[in-house]
Parts: sequence; structure tokens; C-alpha cells
Amino acid sequence: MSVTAIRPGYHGDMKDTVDKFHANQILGISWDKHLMYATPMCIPVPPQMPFGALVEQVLPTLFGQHPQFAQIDWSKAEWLRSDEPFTPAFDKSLADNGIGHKAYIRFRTPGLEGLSGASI
Amino acid sequence: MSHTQQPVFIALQANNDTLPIIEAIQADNPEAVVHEYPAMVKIDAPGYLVVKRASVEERLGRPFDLQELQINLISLSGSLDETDEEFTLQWKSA
Amino acid sequence: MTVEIRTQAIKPLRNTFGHIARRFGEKTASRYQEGTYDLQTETNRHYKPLWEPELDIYDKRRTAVQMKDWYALKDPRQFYYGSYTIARAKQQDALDRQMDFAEKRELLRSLPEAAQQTILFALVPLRHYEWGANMNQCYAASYGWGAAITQAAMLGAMDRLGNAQHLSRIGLLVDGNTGHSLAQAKDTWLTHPDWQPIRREVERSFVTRDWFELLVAQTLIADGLVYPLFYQQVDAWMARRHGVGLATVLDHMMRWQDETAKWVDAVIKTAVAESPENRALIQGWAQQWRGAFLNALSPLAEAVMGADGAAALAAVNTALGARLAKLGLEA
Amino acid sequence: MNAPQAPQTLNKPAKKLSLKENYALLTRGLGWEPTYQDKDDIYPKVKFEGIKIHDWDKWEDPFRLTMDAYWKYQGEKERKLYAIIDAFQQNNGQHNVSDARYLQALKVFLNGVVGLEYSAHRGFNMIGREFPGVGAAIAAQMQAVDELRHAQTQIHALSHYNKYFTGMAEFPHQFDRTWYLSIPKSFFEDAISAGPFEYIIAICFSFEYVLTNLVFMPWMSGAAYNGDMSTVSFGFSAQSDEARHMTLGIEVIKFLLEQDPANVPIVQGWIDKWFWRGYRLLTLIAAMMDYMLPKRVMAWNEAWDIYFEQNGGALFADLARYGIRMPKHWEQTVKEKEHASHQLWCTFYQFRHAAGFPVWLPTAEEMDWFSVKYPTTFDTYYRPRYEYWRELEEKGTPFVNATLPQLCQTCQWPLLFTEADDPTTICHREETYLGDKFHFCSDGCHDIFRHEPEKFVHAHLPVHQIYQGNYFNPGVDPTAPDFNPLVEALKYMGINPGVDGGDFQGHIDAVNWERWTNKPANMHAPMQTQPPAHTDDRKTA
Repeated sequence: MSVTAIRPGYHGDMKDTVDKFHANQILGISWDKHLMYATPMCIPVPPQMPFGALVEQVLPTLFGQHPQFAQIDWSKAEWLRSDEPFTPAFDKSLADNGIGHKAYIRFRTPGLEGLSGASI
Repeated sequence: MSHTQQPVFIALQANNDTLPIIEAIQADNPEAVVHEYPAMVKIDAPGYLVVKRASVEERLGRPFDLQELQINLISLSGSLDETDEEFTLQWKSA
Repeated sequence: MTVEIRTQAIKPLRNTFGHIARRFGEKTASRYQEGTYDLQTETNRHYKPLWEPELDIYDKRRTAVQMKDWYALKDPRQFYYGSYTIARAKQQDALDRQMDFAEKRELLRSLPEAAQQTILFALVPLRHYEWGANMNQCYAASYGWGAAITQAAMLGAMDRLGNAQHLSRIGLLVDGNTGHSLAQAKDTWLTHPDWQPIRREVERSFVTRDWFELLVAQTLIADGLVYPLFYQQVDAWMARRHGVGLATVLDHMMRWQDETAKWVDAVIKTAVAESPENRALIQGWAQQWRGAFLNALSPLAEAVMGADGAAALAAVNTALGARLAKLGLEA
Repeated sequence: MNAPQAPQTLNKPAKKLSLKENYALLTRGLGWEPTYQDKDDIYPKVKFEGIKIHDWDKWEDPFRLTMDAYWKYQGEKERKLYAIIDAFQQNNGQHNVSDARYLQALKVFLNGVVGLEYSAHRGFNMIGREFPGVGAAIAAQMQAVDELRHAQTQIHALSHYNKYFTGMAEFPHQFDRTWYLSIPKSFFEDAISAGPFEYIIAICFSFEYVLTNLVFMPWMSGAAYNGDMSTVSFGFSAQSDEARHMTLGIEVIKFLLEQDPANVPIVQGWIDKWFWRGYRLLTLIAAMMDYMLPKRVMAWNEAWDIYFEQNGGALFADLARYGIRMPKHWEQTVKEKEHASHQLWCTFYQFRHAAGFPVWLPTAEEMDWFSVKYPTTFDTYYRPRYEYWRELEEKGTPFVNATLPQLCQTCQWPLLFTEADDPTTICHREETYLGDKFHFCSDGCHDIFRHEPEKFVHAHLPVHQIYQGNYFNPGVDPTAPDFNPLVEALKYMGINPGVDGGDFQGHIDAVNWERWTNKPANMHAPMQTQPPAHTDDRKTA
């Protein structure tokens, strides 16, 4: 399906292409079963940032307040990229991990399923 | 008149002006159920509800134009037909 | 109630909204001001219109006129919906009484046939002119910029529908509610040779895309000629021959025009004074439409008032010229 | 003069006209078939959507209002309404509402809804001009001025509150810029940027007929229950106009469906789209009803049951004869009604520092009410979350999410909704279009994008705009060393950082309320501002 407009050739501007983000790309990120964070987050990141740096330096600033965060064993964490499982290489860049502009990743931490049995 | 039993409703502001209208609706629609909410009266009926000019006038003691309903109407549901005599809400059967 | 007593002494933290205070100062504002200024969205638009992707949903480029602040085009009547509707309800109440009187006394039905024919030929077809004016004011209200001008244009559009319906009622007063007068008037509007030039101009206004030009064409020029021609000149011409029966029901139209002209004049005067470019544009539009409507009305004036028609139209045109001069345009 | 002969009916007694005849004579026939211009040039926008109209005269306006009647009844309504607003102001009625939390709902209303009403006004102006049928054009025009009425009566009713409380003074500015107000704004701009038929189906039918009762009936009745006679008066008065609009909505849809069978699938597509768009928008009302009315008339799930499932169900049963079915994904709304208000309130809570109003955790009394009203969900999913957040507040380490949320490309809410059958997993859908990824909160929003990606790529998403560096006020230097993009973004949005949003406890409205009224800012809690300095705002159960 496509839009029906008064003349052929109708197209909106691509408002959020990567060139508009000052050398960053944006990344959607969510920690499954931890609904204390009621929504996924969206952050700007340099595409060359190593995946390991994302985990070690960025994620604590996003999720560090959660009591289970410190308990995460990252070697057991499960990752999804565009809702499909994938195995990130921590030493490679986001770009080299196939995490491009406006990518969306989720992680799961088996054994750490949120607080009070209510996925908080 | 053939109609389905799907619910219709009319909701009016709860005030002095609408008392005779609500009474007229109750008299003319025995199946109607009146619900009172803060500042609002909602009248549900299965499939069909009528407001009759003559019935309102009888209770009001003065001529009443059904278009005056506009002033205190809050909402309604159903397919509307308005004549000089009747303001009717109903779902028509296929 | 203790609460009420306590609160008498409480000073408010602010007197009006921020955007109103920035325009008029930190003081109590009128309902017209709070309900009008800055009401139209200004920025951060989401989608390109499917119906005109080259422009934004609201877009200043839909007219060649430019204003630093479009809210300078305020309505001197200070009509917002409430004040407008209450005013019109009151006027309508008075008009209903006049119409009722005219119906009961058969003011129009007792006129001689020639007079009735004049009403049906000269006045009732104007219901279609009013409908055209409704469409044009609605256009300006749709594609104009800023709530001040679009609000007044839209309330005016509703007035035009009311005027069309009033003229229709005059027809019904003549025909005894059969509606024959309306059918006849529509036929006159569509086929009578003397009415075709004006219908041609009205249809031309329908394809005029610059909304400010359209306001000039309709509310300043066309109305500035049509109203005094029919509701003063024809009215007086009829009164001289058949008494003032018609005037009792026609009087409303000119009163309405006098009131509306205050808004039209304020808007045009402000836009003209804004810049020489605006003035040149508006001057060009006024001149062009004035010529076109004068030509269009000429056969009609003559058809209705015979030998008196040309002088009546000339008088109307002179008055329009004087009005234009007051607005900063060429007379 | 060479006018045609008058018919020979003169001086028979004038006939008495019925409502229908009077309307027909005064309305029908005002328009005409143009001959000097091409009709397509006069009405250039009515063909491209593919809707086929064979006879505009088949349009029925059931209320049959002529302008004189319109002025008469609307004038009467306005006189009554402004008399109440005047009395309310003279009596300082703002201090007689249930508590200072109620005021926060009014902020959402003023900042979010007034702009919608004005957009509706402009949209109906447009179709009032663009529809070639006189009956349809007049109906649209009357609705156009009604919508102007709603914008203005809302401003005038709330104007007095603005004088005493924060967060209302910049409503046009906020509507254009505040992150959560891009939800209503984008909704209406989606409609107004569509063609005239889609617009009228979107607003008159899907929004007004199917959904606005939820705004104006239970919510406004709730306003009355909370002592706000000013708001309830404009609300009910507006809804009586809506009753006309809704009736028009039904007539519109029947007219389109009866004109040509080819219209049916197009209309169904619009119903699907606009039901979902409207439903997502109403999440705001869900949270306002459940969380921002200190005294509650009914819960959101009950309102959804009455006004959508029952009444909407009756409507769609009636439309089945045209081949119209219930809107796509409606079943999901029935599941979500047990969650939506709670999920949004959790979202507002975590982003309260970035909101234009203060946010609070529900009191024990309110949570007990939720347990009764939401027996299958509240105690399982939401009570534990609130209780944990309460614990953090009491420890002095309140939870705040300082990062920006991922937004849905279509409805623009943060991705705050869970999978319909798994309330512990956030719903996320994704689409790649022209090499870029786009994210959605639901299948409904994903479907809408897939039908019109060319349109929805143009959406103005505040979070992305902030990261692009577009959200700061003129005169601010984004290269300055002390430039704080998030604080500047709040200022740009018309939010006074540290004043307008944050915690209700200690908020300036709460403090002033208690000072002025000597009543607790939260009716279920002790005074915040009185000694002893015990600041627990819960009522112990």
C-alpha cells in the first residue's frame, strides 16, 4: 500500500536520517522484564563506540538505579536486535555489530526478572 | 417500526429544565433505564427511544420546540430522526 | 463558607496567559484577546498535506500579502464565538419579529404584482450571491494565517448563510411558502442574461487562490457595490413606488453590511499601511475586481431600475471610491 | 424588466412549513452547477481520495438547523455557560474543587485539548469550503464554528485557574512544542493534512462518534463530582454540540457507503486507521480519569466498556449491512483497557521532571479502589511497582528516569504499552523504509505507517529533534560550555524546569493551595505544609 495524494510524487521529508545527528546515531534500548523503566529509552551514540563500552559505560547511566543491575552477569545476558536474537561482539563497534542508526536492541537477564515477581 | 435491540441512549444535563423532559421520556419509553451521574442523567433504551413534543409540553405547561433539546443535551447514541413532533433514536435493522 | 471568605483576599499570581501578557502587558485581558491571539499553531509541523504537498498545513505563502504580525488584523467588533453568537441571536430575534409582522400583515403579498416581480427578479437571486460569499469567506477562514483573521472570516461566512436564508424567506413571504419564488430565482441566477455577468464574476472568485485577494474581492469590492446597490438604491427605488413594506424586511441586510464593513475596513487599512508592497498588491486587486463587478452589475442595475440604474450604480461606485481612499487606496 | 412570470399562487393563505420543509427550502438549492469555471477547479480536493459521490442531495442533516435556529440555541447555550463561568470566578470557585491534584488535569486539558479544538475548527472550515454539496458544506461549517466555540470556552473557563496556578500560562506554546503534546498535535495534523473525506471520517465518525463520549461524559461528570462547575459546564455544553457532530458522523458514513460500493473498502481503511489513532490519543484521558480525578465516577475500563464496547458495538452492528466491520485491532483495546491508564501514569511518573505538571504516586485509598476496579491486573502488575517507588521515595532516593524515551513513529507516545497477552513485555514493532528504521508501539500503529510511509516519515518526533539539536529557544547558544540540552529543551517546550513538573509533594500549586484554602493539597492525605513536619502524604489504610 502507499499513500494517495493529489499529485504523484508525494513524499514527506526523511526527518530523522543519520546525517542530522552530528556524527551520532540514535539507539533504542530496553531491558526486558524491568518495567520500573516504563518505556524503552532512546540515546545518541557514536557508531564507532565499542559494544563493550555501551554496556560498561552507558548502560549504568540508564539502568544503574535498579537493584538488579549490579547483579547482571553480562556473559549470560541475551541480546535482541530488531527483536531477533543476536550475539554481540563486545570488542567490536556498534556499527560492526550491525547496530546502525535508529537500531533497537533489547537485553534479557535470565534469573533477574525484575522485582517482586512483577517485572518491576 | 422494526428495530434491533442494540442500545441507544440520550444524556441530558441534570437541571430544572430537563426534569419534565426526563419524565416525558420515561412515560413514553417504558423500557428506558435512567442512570443518574454527577450533573448528568443518561437514559438507555433497547433499540429505540423517542422524545415526544406533546408529552414534554404536557409536563412543561408551555409550547416546546424539540430543537430546544439542544440547550441541555449532552450526548446521544443511535440514528436520529427529528420531526416537529418526535425526536427519535434508533438502530435500524438491515 | 469559610473558603470563600478566605479567598477574597488572595491576590492572583498572574493576570492573564503569558502570550497575552507579552502582547498587551501583564494585566487582565479581554475574552476576545484570550480567545483569539496566538491560537493557531505556528511551528513543528508533522505532515505534508496530501492536498497540497508543496506547502505546509498552515502556510503564510498562501497569500502574497505579508505581515510582520498577522494578529494585527484584529476585529474591531471583538467578536469571539460567544459574543458573536449572542449578538446574532439578539438581532435574529428582532428580525424574526419583523418577518412575523410582514407575514401577518402580508406586507409583501399585498404589493402590486410588478413590485413582487421586482423582488423575485432583483433580490431573491441574491441568495446565490450570498452562498458564493459564504464559500469565499470560508476559503479565507480555511487557508488564511492566524486566528484573528480566520475567525472573523468564518463568523462572517456563517452570516452569509444567514443572509442567504433571510433572502430565501423574503421569497417565501412573496410566494406564500410554496418555494416557487426560490425556483424562479435560481432559474434567473442561472439563465437570465442580465444576471450572467455577476454569476461569471462570482464563479471566477471561486477559483481565486490567494485568500487575501479573495477577501478583498468579496468583502471590500463586491459587497461594497452589491449591498448599497440593492439594499439602498433598489430599496429606496421600491419605496418611492410601493411604500416601505419591503424596507421593513430588507433593512437588516444593510445594517449587517454596515457592521461588517467596520471589520473589513480595519483589516484592509492595517494591511495596506503595513508596507508599500502590500498596498500595491491590494490596490491592484481592488482595481481589477472593482472594474469587473462594475461591468457585471451595470446591466442588472438597468434591468431593475431602468433609466435610474446607471445613476444608482455610479453613486454606489463613488461611495466605494471614497471608502477606498480612507483605507489608503486610490479612490 | 424582462423577468419571467410569477407563479399564480399569490394571496392564497401562506402554507405552514414543517421543520423538514423549512430546512429544505432554505438550504437546498443555494448552490448551483457552475458554467463559467470547471467544477474541478472550484472543488479541486474532492476527487483524489477515490471516493465516488453521485448525488450530494442524498446527504441528510438530521438536526436540520438553519442559521437563525443555530444562533438562537447556541446563543442561549453561550449565555448560560458564561453566566456560570462569571459566577465561578466571582466566587473563586477554583478553591472549591476537591484538591490541588485535580488542577493538574486541567493543565493537560488546556495545553492539549484547546489546540485540538482549534485544529478541528480549521479542518472543518476547509471541508466546509471543499465539499460541493450545500447540505454537507453547511453541516461542516456549523461544526467548524462549534469547534471554535470549544477552543474559546475552554480557554475562558480555565483562564481563571491560570491566574492562580502554574503550568497553564503558555498553552499555545506548549501545544506546539511539549513532548507529550505532540501526541494530540500529530493526531490532528494527520487528519487535517488528509483529504476532505478522510478528514470527516477521521473526526466526525471515528473520533467524535466512536470516542468523544469517553472524554466528555465520564470525565466531565467527574469534573462535576470534583466540584469544578466551570469545567463541567463547558464540557457538557461542548458535548451537546458534539451530539450534533456525532449524528453528522453517522450520516456521513451512511452517505459515503450508500453512494458507491467502491467507497466501502476506502472507508473501512480509514475507520481502521482513525479508530486506532483516536484510541491511542485517548490514553491521555484514561490516565486523567483514573489518576487525576481525586473523586472518581467510574474507572477507564468501565467507561471503555460502556462507551466503546456497548455503544460502539451497537453502531458497528448497524453498519454491518454495508459490509463495514469493527475496526481492526479493537479486541486489543479490550485487553488494554485493564492496563493503559496505569502504564501511562507510570510513564508520567518516571518522566515527571520533564512534565508540565507535577506527578504523584496513588494513595493507599486510591490503590484500594484500583484493586476493586481492576481486579485482574492492578495488584499483580501495578501495585507492587507503586509500592516499590514509594519505598524509594521514603528512602530519599526517588526513582527518576533521566533518559529520553523511544517514541512510536505513528502515535508518538513513548513505547509504554505492553504486548496484549503479556503485560510484562513492552510491545515493539519495527519497519525498515528507504534504509531507515522506524519503531512502533503496536500493530495498529505499525499498520498505519505501512499504509502511508511517505506521509509518516515527516513526523516531528520531539526526542529526535532534541538529539538533532533543534530544541532550544532563540538567543540560546548551543555551543556555550554550560549549555544543558535537556534543560534548554524543557524551556523550549514552555516548561519551567524545577517549577512546573516534578513531585506533587512540595509543588508550588500544592503549597499555595494549602495556604489559600486551609485544605490538604491531596484530599487523601494530611496537609503537606503544616507542622508537625511529617510529610507522608498517604492515608494509612
